[in-house]
Amino acid sequence: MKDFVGTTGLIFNEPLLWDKGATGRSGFSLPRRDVDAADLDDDLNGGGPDFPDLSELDVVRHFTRLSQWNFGVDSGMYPLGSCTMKYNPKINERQAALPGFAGAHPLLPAQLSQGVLKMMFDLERYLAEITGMPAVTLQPAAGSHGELTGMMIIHAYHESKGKQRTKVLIPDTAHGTNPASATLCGFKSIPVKSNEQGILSAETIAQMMDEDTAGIMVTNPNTLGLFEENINKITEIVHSKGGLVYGDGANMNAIMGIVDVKKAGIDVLHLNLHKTFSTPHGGGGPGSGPICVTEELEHFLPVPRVIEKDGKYELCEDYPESVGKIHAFYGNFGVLIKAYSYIMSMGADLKKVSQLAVLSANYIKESLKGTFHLPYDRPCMHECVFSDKFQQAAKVITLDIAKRLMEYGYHPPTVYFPLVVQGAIMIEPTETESKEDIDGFIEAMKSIAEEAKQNPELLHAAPVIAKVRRLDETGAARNPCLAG
Amino acid sequence: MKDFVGTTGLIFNEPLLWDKGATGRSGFSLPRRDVDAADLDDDLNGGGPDFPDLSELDVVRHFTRLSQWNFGVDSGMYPLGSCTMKYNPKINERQAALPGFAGAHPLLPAQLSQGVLKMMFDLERYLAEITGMPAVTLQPAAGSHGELTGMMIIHAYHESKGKQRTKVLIPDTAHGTNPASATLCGFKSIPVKSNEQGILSAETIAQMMDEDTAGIMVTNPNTLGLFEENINKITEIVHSKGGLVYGDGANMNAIMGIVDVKKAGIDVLHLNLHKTFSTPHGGGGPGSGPICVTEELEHFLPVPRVIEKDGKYELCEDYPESVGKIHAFYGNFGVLIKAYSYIMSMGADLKKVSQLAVLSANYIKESLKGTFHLPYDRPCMHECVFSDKFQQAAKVITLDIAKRLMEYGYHPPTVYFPLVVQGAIMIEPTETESKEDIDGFIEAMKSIAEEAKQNPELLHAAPVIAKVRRLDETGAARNPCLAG
Amino acid sequence: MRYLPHTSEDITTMLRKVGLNSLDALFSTIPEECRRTADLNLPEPLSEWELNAHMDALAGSMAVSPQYKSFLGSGSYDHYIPEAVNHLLSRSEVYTAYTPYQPEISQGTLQAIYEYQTLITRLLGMEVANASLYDGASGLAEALLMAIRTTRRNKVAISRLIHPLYRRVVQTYFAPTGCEVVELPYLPNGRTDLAGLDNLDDLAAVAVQSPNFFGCIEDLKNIEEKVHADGKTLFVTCFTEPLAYGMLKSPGSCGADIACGEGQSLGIPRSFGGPGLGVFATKHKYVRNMPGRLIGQTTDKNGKRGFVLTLATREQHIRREKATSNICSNQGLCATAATMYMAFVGGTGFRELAALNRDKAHYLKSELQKAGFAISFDSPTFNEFVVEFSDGFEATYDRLLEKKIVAGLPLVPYFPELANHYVFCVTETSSKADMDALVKEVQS
Amino acid sequence: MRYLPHTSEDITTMLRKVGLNSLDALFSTIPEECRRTADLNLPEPLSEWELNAHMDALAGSMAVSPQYKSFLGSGSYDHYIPEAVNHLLSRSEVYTAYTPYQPEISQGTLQAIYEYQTLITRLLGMEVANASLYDGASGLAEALLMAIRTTRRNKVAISRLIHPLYRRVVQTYFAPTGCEVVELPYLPNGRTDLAGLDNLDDLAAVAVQSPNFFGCIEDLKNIEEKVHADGKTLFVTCFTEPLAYGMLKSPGSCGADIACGEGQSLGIPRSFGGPGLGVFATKHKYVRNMPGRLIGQTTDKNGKRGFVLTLATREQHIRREKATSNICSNQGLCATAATMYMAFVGGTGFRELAALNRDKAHYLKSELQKAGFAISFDSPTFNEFVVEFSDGFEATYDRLLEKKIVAGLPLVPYFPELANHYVFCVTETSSKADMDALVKEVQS
Ligand SMILES: Cc1ncc(COP(=O)(O)O)c(C=O)c1O
Ligand SMILES: Cc1ncc(COP(=O)(O)O)c(C=O)c1O
Repeated sequence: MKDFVGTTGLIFNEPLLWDKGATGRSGFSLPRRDVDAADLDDDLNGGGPDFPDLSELDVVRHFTRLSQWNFGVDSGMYPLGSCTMKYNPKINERQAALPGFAGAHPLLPAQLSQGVLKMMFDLERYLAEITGMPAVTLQPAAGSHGELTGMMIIHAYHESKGKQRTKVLIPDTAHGTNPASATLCGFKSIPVKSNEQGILSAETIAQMMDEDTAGIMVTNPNTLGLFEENINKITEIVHSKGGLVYGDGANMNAIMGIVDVKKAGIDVLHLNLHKTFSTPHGGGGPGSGPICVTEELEHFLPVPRVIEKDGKYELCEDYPESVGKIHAFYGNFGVLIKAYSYIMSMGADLKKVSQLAVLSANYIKESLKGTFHLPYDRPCMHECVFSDKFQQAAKVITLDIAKRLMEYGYHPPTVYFPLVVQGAIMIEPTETESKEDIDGFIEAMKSIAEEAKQNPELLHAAPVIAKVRRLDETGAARNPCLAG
Repeated sequence: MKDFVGTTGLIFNEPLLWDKGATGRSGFSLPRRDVDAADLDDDLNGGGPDFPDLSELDVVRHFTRLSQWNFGVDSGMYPLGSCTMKYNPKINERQAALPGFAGAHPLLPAQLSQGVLKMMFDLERYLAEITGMPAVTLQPAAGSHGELTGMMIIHAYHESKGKQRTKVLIPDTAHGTNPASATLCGFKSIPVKSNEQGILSAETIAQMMDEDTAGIMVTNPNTLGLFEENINKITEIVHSKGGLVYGDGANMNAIMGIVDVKKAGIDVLHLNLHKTFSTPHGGGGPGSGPICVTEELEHFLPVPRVIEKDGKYELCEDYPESVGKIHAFYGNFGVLIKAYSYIMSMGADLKKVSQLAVLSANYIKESLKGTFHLPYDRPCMHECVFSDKFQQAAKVITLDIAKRLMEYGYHPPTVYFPLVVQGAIMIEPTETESKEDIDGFIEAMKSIAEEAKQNPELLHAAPVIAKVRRLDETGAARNPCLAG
Repeated sequence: MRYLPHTSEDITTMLRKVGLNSLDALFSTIPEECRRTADLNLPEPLSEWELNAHMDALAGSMAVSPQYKSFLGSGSYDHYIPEAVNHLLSRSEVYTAYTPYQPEISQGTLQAIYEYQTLITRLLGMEVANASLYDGASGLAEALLMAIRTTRRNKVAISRLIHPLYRRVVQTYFAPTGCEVVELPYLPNGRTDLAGLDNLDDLAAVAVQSPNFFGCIEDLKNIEEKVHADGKTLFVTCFTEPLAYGMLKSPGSCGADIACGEGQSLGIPRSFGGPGLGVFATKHKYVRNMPGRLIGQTTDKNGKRGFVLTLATREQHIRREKATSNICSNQGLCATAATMYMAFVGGTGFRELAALNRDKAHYLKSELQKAGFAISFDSPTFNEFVVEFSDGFEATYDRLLEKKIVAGLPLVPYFPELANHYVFCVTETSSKADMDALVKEVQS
Repeated sequence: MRYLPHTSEDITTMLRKVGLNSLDALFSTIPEECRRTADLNLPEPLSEWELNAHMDALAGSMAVSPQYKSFLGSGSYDHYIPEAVNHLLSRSEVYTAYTPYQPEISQGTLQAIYEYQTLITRLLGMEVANASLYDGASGLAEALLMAIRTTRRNKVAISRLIHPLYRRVVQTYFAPTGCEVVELPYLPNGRTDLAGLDNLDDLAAVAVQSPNFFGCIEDLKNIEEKVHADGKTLFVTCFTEPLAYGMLKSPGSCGADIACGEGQSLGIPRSFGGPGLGVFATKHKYVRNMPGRLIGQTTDKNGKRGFVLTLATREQHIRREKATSNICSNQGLCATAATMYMAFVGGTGFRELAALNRDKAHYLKSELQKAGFAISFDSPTFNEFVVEFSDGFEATYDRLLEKKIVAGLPLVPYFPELANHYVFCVTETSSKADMDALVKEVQS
């Protein structure tokens, strides 16, 4: 293996927190006590938690070492399909940390919260402009939360029409959270097969859509990275049967400034600000999943809503048909600041973002298609999906390829998803990766394909240079050890 | 090797900056242009430097990866003798970054700089209290800069007495920078041997001190980690011959709240704020080396000096006998903020700091003395010095021990210094290391001593798990490649 | 633009490889009818420096401490956060990573969250905790839905003294399910009135909050007996102020089946209500019905300890139509922050900090009482309590706002029957001087 | 205390190992006569939160932008610093490490400083640069001492248009050496008057600053010829504003033997004058006489590229009595910051930024001229220039301070002959609006 990005170096073992420390040690600066102690009835007193006592350095070293076991966007290319792992601008972290934002109490009187209300108001307007959808709520705390909220709105819509419906159509190319969100609203999700081109054909929908079906949840671009070309026909059909169309817009990074979601006939759309709008993923959140809806559905949006009255902003609860609240306060405000800062920094260049994200994905698709099996050889959007078909002969599977890629210094793509492609390898480079880094990744993938033929053990053994080798996930699930 | 702290994990290769990037790319947000271009005569125009063009992510990744090749105090125990690698409190970084400090221009009128002037004024008072010396300057930018300033003052003192002197006594247990600083002031440094106890005997000084000797530079505690017990006799002798005593106080971490430097007869003392007072070393600075002097020498201190006049602070130049300025402005102010914050956080507990630093060093000395040769088996101060004598039989030298220690996850001690001990291993744990971490280090040292017997190749080969193996330093010096 | 590395040469070469001659050509598969016609109508891009000025202005308009002395709590608490927490969170390996799908290169996140789960079980006296939910409110809703799944019953009873905004979120989550939510009234002493329970059977769960919205500490042990009388009903306790468990008996020790709530107090800034931390813990036997993600300990090929996402079978990836939870991204970084916070504060510190909160709140409570104001409810409290003022206090309240003092939260919007009642919160950040100033002001 | 991990048990066990029964006993070797009698008389330790409040108050009292519009430069410049620089510097592996004595685990620092040395040589057109000195002033002093070492002569001539504070530092460094410093006057056009050189022989060095203290760009090429007429004298150029070399001919291209100065402009905050960055570069042939540390490229056992501290023979460790430099700690982190800054800005950006500085300064210069004020010196300038006002301008100056405008630096303390002369500096941080406001104010 010639000199690729991945290599090894000195890192550190570190015990679990409670295997460190000594009672009486402290890592916290306890504020000076300026009042007397008030006693508490014994029958209420529990004596406090069994936490370890550590010094400040103990804790700093603990988490510094842990961090070195992680791979982040700043460590290297992170082409995790469907996750849009683009660069997280440092300056946006600064904005979110401003005392005026970080210290703001959510129940302050509106006249003392104008800055944050204006920011939210404007962000809603910008997201409306970007999607083409007129009304927006920022309350959902993540994409799936947006899906849930969206499905609640669809549920409320049918309720308001006097007749609830029981089913929702969900394509096999939709994201995994979609059915779960539908289920939470009491809908039965009906799987829909995509056609041989990897997209939905209007005919299928025409056959399946009926008066008892609340609507359809379409991920577009879908999880194969393909644009649903028949989207307008499909939405017409669904509407003609009195249904509504839910759009999963987590892949918006492919189509900003290009597609008008409203014109495509979508009724409810969620966005993942922690993907398209560059806010960090934090190792699993917090995210933010605003939803955008048509005029017809606006009055169902969660409350409170930010409104403007002659230059002053307020939170308005007065929407009797609203589905209600889905977050104690207003969603992940801190994440909104970062997305807002990103939009303010990019402006209309967001179109450029999508163009370059799609260019990079197609460049990878074309560069690797001979080497890896490309189930759907069509122009892709933000990502492209390969499979391990060519490698199976050598008993090399997607998992092996993913693990070996780590040793080359790249984060693996999303694997085994979407389910329609077996052994799927889903690659999303994003627009923030330079051509050199993308070329390095392509070279690595080719070299791995070569190794799969020459020297499959290398792949089966991988990774050998990470902090740990492959882990026993079955064992973990069979007898779960969830706390120490 | 049982499960020690050191292990290996995935890190990344990274080219040199100029081997990355592509012309026209940008990682900087150029401010909006709101004025016309003014042209420049061609004969002045040089066309600008040949720097690479990189995106923000390119640069962020570059330095993130480089950082992972480093060992810092937050990575693990860093017992580098004479360097006092204690924990650098995070909160002090916050203080130095406050816009009011970071943005302050040094030539602002005093009435607009009261905050920083007050801070400097108080810091001088606190350092005076801690050392026992009445007058302080904060201007020297590092310890050696303090030495230089101190020797300038001693030079100026003799000048003022009408007869310059040519020599300075420098013990073999003084720090390496001491003679160099003396040389810069035109003094010839005369080496003084320490006695079999590792300290200076008054007799030796009595013999060597004469009317042509400007004084002596004593590092106390000295570089063997021993307190110069005869210091008072020595200073008397030097004074009796009209000489002055320079004290290298970089090892102050051993004696805060315990020794009154003035009472020991020291005339000029420098402190290393980036050691004793917890400011970070930054991979080689910036530091800060204030000097503290007696009343007799106060009027020689560098200008400007911070003075107080009925509650207002100003910078005063009016000291005709001052040696002058040794820094364009007032020294490394940003470092002063952190040292000040540390003192404000510790108060009189600084004595505790010294007690625990000394306790830890003695604990290590007692724990390892059977295992490694201890040239001076006496109570030590902040550090203890061993040698590789016991290991030489197995052809294992100090360097091998140091390199092997890396693989155990510890930064090596200072090696081959002081020169009085050949193959010196100089260990300074500092007070911020917990007993568990110190015990881990002791265990590692013992295990290495065992390996030296059983399996010396391990040590000769070390380190094998760092980013690079041992480097060719001779080649580097023979034909220097200092720029790419 | 500094976030877009592609030079025009790069673009040309890449387009050539793709066999196209323009960026627009990349979108050939997108039908005309759903394309935008106009360019994006967004503000001119700001430079980094213009953005800073713009955001400074927005943030500068907010009312925050130290300029403002605020006695607001009610679900969002002002606690000191060690600078070291921010320092550690700012390490990009921590905050720029995704959900740890690839465990070999995500052990940092995984061990941290495993430590989070563990410390939470210790704090709440429960057996297992998940990796976090969105916030305290959705966490409570999920808890009640989980009770419905486990018990196969379709009615729950919740105390009116649960944070009113949480109750509204529960309503929203329940609306489409057809399940019923009954509310339990409160007693004059500021605790939940359980009398109603007797004529409510087949309950999937009974939920109370402690300390409750009035700041009063519920008698969990006693409630537990009533709830568990019927062997099936689950006892759900929730909280908005986890610091209380630095001194109070834990939900687990009081027999809670599910303990959930908001973890913002654990080292997370208020930032206008989010991101917070949905804390969620239960008993082993319910783990496969629990929503949200879980980290489990396991070993690698060489027998070395390691951690992985586990029990994903409950999730969306496999058997997607059967998923019991739709949670994908959660509040990972907030959970990590909470872990760091609990580690810095430590067991000893956590007890002392809790005591300090209670003692300071108690001081203000008694000072206000001495000053002649009525403490509405006499049950024991932690760091919040309710005061009743005389009519027309609104004017005083507004005058205090002018003086940059926020005199608690008016209860009337949430409890119409409680005109002139205000919830006060005192944490370690309020000094005696601040409190004395408040007492003086409310009297003048 | 959170920085002191020792519990009382720890202390007891460790003392036992040492064979002592008290902490005081550890200091038995310290004689009575030099011991402190009283405890340290220092303020009560502040908690983290008290410290923050205390420092906020001190920092809050300072006059900084954006509240203040300052046109002060003169050795300390207001340039935008990308947030990403702060982010990267805050990584503890970078800022908590010591001087890289152990190269195998210090390659990050070593490569960064090697990159610094390289970018500096490219910026200044020199062959080699060191790893940094304390600041521009001590750097100049070291340059002149180096010239004295190399030429074995003992007299240097320096321009009066070198920053006056730098000249004073040179005086201080020279005082004990017995070597002589001659100052060269300036011409009416704001450049150095070299006439004096003719009757000065055996000079070790001639030093000028460009752009000089008046902001004027010296004609280095022309000076170089005069200086090098005598084959031995070294030509030393210094600077306070390295950004100028984003457009100006580099010292190297003008034949400088040593180029040195202050690097603060390269991504380092002003911080009341320090820490800054002593930039120092020279020719290969002088490298062994160069003060300060050097990083060199080499290879490891396996032939892999790596970096080490090199040419330490010039230093204190070996042959300590012969050391040519006493520099140990330098300004490493500032050099690293400068490397990051130069990398972010890039070649293209650096040129554009330099142009923007010059253009803005030129705008203010001509606006003031239009407004009828005299531009004292007519040589070309970069981002600083001198304006002469009429008598009594002090009053206006103070009035402007009231309005939070700092109208440049009065020259008279440094050049008594230049009453009513002020140096103005304009960087990319001053907007046209700020400048127009200034022009309006100085007239009213
Ligand atoms: C297409 C798609 N939809 C929805 C989601 C769910 O978003 P979140 O993880 O924020 O709940 C994701 C993220 O995995 C996604 O990729
Ligand atoms: C005893 C002693 N004196 C002086 C110095 C020089 O200090 P600096 O590196 O700050 O110049 C050091 C640091 O190495 C030292 O240990």
